Amino acid sequence: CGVWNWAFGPSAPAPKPMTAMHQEQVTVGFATDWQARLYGNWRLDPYNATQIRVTDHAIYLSDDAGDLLALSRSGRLRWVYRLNGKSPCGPTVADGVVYVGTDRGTLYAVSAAQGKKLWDVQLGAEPSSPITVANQRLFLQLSNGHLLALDAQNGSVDWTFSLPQPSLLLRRSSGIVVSGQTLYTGFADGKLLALNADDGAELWRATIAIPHGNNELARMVDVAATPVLDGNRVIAAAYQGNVAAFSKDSGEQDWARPMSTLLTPILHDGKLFAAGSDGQIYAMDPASGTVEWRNTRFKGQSLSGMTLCDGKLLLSNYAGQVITIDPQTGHRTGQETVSSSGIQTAPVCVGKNRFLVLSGVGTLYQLQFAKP
Amino acid sequence: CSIYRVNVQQGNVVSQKELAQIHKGMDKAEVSAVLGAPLLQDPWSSDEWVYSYSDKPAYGSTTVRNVILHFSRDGSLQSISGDVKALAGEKG
Amino acid sequence: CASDKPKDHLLDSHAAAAVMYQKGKSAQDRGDYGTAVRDYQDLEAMYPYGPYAEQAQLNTAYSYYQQGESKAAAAAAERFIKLHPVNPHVDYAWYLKGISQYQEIEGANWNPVPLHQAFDTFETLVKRWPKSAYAADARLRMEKIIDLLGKRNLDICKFYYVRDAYVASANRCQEVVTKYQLSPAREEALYYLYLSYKRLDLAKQAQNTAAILRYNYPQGKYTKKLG
Amino acid sequence: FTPFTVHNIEIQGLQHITPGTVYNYLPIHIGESVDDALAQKAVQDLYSTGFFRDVSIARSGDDLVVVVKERPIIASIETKGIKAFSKDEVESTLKGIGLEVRHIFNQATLDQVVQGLQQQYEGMGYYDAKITPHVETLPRNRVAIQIDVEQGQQATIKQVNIIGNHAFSENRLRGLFSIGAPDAFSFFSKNDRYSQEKFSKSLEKLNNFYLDHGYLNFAIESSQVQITPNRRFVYLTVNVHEGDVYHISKVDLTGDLILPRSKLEKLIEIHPGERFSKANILATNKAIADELGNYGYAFANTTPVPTVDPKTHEVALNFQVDPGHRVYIRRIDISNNNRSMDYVVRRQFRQMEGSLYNRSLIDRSKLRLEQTGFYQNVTTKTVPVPGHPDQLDLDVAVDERPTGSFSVGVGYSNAQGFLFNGSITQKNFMGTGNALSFSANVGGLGSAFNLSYTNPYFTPDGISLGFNVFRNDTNLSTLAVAPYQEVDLGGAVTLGIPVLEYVYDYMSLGFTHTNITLDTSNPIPLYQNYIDNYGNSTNSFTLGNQLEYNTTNSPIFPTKGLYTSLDLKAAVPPGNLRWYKAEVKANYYHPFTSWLSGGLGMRYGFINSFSGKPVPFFNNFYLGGPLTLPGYQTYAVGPQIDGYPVGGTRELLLDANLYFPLPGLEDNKNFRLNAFVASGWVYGVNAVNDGSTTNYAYSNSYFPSLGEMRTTAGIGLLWISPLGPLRLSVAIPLDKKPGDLTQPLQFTVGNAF
Repeated sequence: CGVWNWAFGPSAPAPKPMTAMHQEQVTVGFATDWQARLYGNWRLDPYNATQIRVTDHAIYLSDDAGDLLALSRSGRLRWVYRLNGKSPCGPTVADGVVYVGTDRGTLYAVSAAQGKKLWDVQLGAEPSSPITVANQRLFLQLSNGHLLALDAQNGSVDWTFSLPQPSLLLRRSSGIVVSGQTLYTGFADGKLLALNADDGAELWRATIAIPHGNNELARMVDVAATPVLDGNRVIAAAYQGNVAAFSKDSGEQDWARPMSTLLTPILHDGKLFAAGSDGQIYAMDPASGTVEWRNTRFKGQSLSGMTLCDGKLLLSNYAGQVITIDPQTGHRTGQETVSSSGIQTAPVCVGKNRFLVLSGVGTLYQLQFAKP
Repeated sequence: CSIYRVNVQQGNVVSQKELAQIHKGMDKAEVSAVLGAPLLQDPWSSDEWVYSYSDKPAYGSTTVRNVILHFSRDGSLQSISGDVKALAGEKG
Repeated sequence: CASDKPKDHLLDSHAAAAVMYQKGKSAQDRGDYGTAVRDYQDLEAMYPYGPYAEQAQLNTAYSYYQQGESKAAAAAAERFIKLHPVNPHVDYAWYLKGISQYQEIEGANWNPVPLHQAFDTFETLVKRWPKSAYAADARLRMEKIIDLLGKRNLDICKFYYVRDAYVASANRCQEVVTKYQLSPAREEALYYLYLSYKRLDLAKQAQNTAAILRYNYPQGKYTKKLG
Repeated sequence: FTPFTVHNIEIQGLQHITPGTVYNYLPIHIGESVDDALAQKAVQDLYSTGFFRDVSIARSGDDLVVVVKERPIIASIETKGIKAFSKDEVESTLKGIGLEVRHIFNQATLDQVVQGLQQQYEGMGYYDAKITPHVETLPRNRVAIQIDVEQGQQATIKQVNIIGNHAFSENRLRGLFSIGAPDAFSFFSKNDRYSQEKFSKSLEKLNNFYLDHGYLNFAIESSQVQITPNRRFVYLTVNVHEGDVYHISKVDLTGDLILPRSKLEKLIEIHPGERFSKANILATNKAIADELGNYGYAFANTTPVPTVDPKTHEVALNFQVDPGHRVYIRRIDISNNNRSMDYVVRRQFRQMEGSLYNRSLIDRSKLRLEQTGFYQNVTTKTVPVPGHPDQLDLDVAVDERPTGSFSVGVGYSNAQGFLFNGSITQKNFMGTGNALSFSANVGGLGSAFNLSYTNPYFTPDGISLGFNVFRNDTNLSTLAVAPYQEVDLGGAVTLGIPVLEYVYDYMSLGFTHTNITLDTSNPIPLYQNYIDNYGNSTNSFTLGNQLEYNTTNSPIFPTKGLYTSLDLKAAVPPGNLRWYKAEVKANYYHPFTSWLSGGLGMRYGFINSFSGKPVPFFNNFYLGGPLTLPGYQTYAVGPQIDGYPVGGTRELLLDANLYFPLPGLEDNKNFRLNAFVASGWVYGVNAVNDGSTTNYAYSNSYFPSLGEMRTTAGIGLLWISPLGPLRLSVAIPLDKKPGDLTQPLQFTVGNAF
């Protein structure tokens, strides 16, 4: 059981908090709209973290014991649905239905309004990427290297695509992005693939990074970040590999920059923001890959999430702090410790300069930017 | 009860069925393919193969059975003698 | 030597090696074999070239032997043989290896492994260097090993005879009679071979063996027993 | 180059190797003609010696010029930062691969060492290990090697996730895994450390588990090893497809059976109607092969041919027996017996030379060798005899254990105060297998001298003869255990006769002269009564017969097998004591895992006198002390009169044990810990209080009553130290009654007398 693991299992090294800021640099302050102690078992394991999903009138997320929760936009619990296992990649909401895959290899479709189960289906392996909903289909990656396309109505399998797996994998798989009829996703062997979203036929295949190094670990080049579409370009990033841009149609490589990254890069007014797995933050020109600025203050930090909110870059780390960065200059503009139990998953922007953050012990905060 | 003496078995087991399969004129290789080589080594008379068998059970007396094969100078089997009689056709 | 080194540099390393060698040799002569071995090893690590290194390797083997460290002595001798197969002293190395293995022999009825090892090493020495200074002593020790092996197999033959395992006793005594003729155990082995054949009801073989016993040992104790 | 005859051979670049050595390995000699092929072979040969880094052959006129570059000599090897392996473990592995000081240095071996270390670290879950070798060249063509290692953290397993299992619960299946999430024993069993080898072994176990429960088409579709970015945690997922349960429809036996069909059919362990089970099929194969192995068919094997009917989910099995040819053992060669003489090992063998190969006899012989306690390890190997396909030689290598202990020392045992003891015990005296021991113990409780000699093979068939002479002076009053001094002087002769393979009958004849002097300051009616009946000194002439069945695998640390013994003794005329005593003992040992085994023990005894006079108190049964009921003082359990334990005429002792090695000293064979629960009853004598003095009355009921039960539980350590066995026990009496003399911590050095 969980407690035993944490009590006896050697705990992860304590995450290092960010150093304090000088008063004059602080230009962004934070205020708490509300915070809600959530129902359920929230001793979250950092590598089994859920995702926060927000719609106009509800918030959805899943805990460590297999409960799927729906909250009102002001944090009040509306319904709980008991799944048959943990959901390491969290739920996805589309057209009034919440889709969630569990580590027992089951995919559930639950009505978003009342939390009633519509249908469920066996996947045969543990889902390892969040579910993407597009063209009336559900797309997700499984830990055995299969990519599934399921019919969104009943979960029947339309097509599957698979690549051979290296012997050692990273705990996360790449998300899937669909544009028109083409689907883009990364695999555990450092490859980026474009598939026809209707029948799964392979359009093109590009190599983001080649395994190098003399032991199994050094040779890991898993693609853990979801590809980013930018005009006629698709940008993908591999762990211990490169960030690279490829032409959407042919898969030819435009540019590549050596960097190891886990978090999905963010595209914002002509700049590409990427967080290296060693904690450095880069701003690059998406067309050429040249680095415009680099913030090395976060070296050695373990970041849990990076999002764009109200024109600011918003980061969160396992020490439980949220930090804002000015996208133009790369300087820190604000910092706040939300909870000493750490922040397990990326903050989610909910508009009107507000965002949601989930702490390690299961408290959901809605914060908003304010004067310092 | 008399004391327990260790069962001692010695030498080659030659069954009547196997003995029935060898006949005069066979060379040494053919004989040893059927009966195996004799355990009792006698370098002084290599033309005489002795298949000696004895068994002393934990309780009771010892039984001894010998089969002696003579080979001619050119190595072909000349005579078969000893306690075990080859019974043609009988299932061993 | 390789010409790419300045001449004088080589000379003083030669002298330094000689000093270290002398240090080891005097320790060895004092009988302090432990320090001697350490000195020789330092010498080899510092100056692995030249006649001093070779002599040091031989002396290391000898010192180990004197200390009673038979396995280390045999290994050191073996290393010399591999490095310098045609060195003029290599017969001494073979001899050292042989006597180290010989040192491990406990007796006829104990571990037979050193018996065979020592015998094989001495046999190589005697075959390849028949006129070596050490060949004579090697032959003497080989004869002693034959006696021990003869006695060992005779004892095993009698072990099985007493337990009515006559095929086993016959074979073991046969081994003594054929393979170890020179060992004194041959006479008694012939007698027990005769007894085993009798117990196996093999009269012809028994007579044959008795005849050989009478012929070879007319006044022997066991010939009388034949009656 | 064009072939030419060689007039002279010149060698350049030699430093350490003498020219003679090069000539010796060079396949070209003066006067021979040389062509390209021969030159190429010469280069190859010189390379294979391993002495040279570079070899080239050229022609100058009619001379052959061989240019060599010698490989450097290793001057020093240093390793830094290796914590997972001990210093000499590392050194021996390096030596094994050929990286040794004063030896020739070869870059390929160094790379091999780095590669090997890397794999070993990865195998232990140190995924993050970084190994960087440095080679520093020194003058005179020598090198110093430095290997720096940063081990990093060991990846531990966070979660084992099995998907697709319906028939069995995930917990049950996870139980099969030798690795998994941390649990209470992780410190000890290190099961939370990921290693690729252990993971594949666990998957194999999972596969066999399903095949043993009828799931013929079970398949592990895929398994994944996922590691977290900070390389600290490993997640294991296994995706399985169970398939349907298959049952056995028919089983038959075909092929050349050699033995009567009914005999072999009894060995079949899987029957129609049962579920398909791979384990039972393999067990059947082994049983049949073993049985045939007892009749000379060493290479017999059985192939089970299944015919599967997917519609009815049934399998018909046909065991095809192929006996192979009859095989004999030509010779048994015993080696590594540096202490025991050859016949001491050979006489334990039930398999004879020049005899049919018999597997069960060889196994039994191995067990008998282990039972002597002389050998730590016995390995048997069959080697084919060249030229005789039907003959094998049996090579037996023994690894001897020091059986003697010459110990002179001072011991302290809280039961007996300071102990000065000296003993020469040699269980394998001069390698003859005979046991000779002389021991002298002087301590607070008195002194004991004992000389004993046993020859286990007085006759070739194993009749053993032994005798011992002893003198014990016990002074219990100093220990406030009982107010008397006792002097025993005597001896015994024992004859051991083998009745069956594991059954021995020991007949013994003993004589003991006992002299009791009471501590007059503290008269106890029980002892006074004895003196009135028998007087101060008595002679007892005892006849004994003990029937012993023993299949345990070691006299010192048994982990497997059963020991039972029935011991009848009687003191008869002409001695002036008259009693008869019966004792039954049974100890059963069962190994659970390679390091954990359990034991159950029972001991019941009673003694009656048949001369109308009461049983002499010093022949009573006493319990208590580290050997019987740890936690109670020695001899303290049982009826008490005026606070003095007087023993009883009936005794029952039950104990349950768990044996496991000392953490950290897993492979040291001289240490063992045992957790135990033991309860004992000593009864048959009850104190009767008739007004002024308490007297005693003998009850002849054979069954214990609950009131007399004493139970204790605790942990004991047994260490076979050079001073002899050392016992340390910490135990808590669970049902202490007022007046019980308890002692939680007890230890004794040397054999407690």
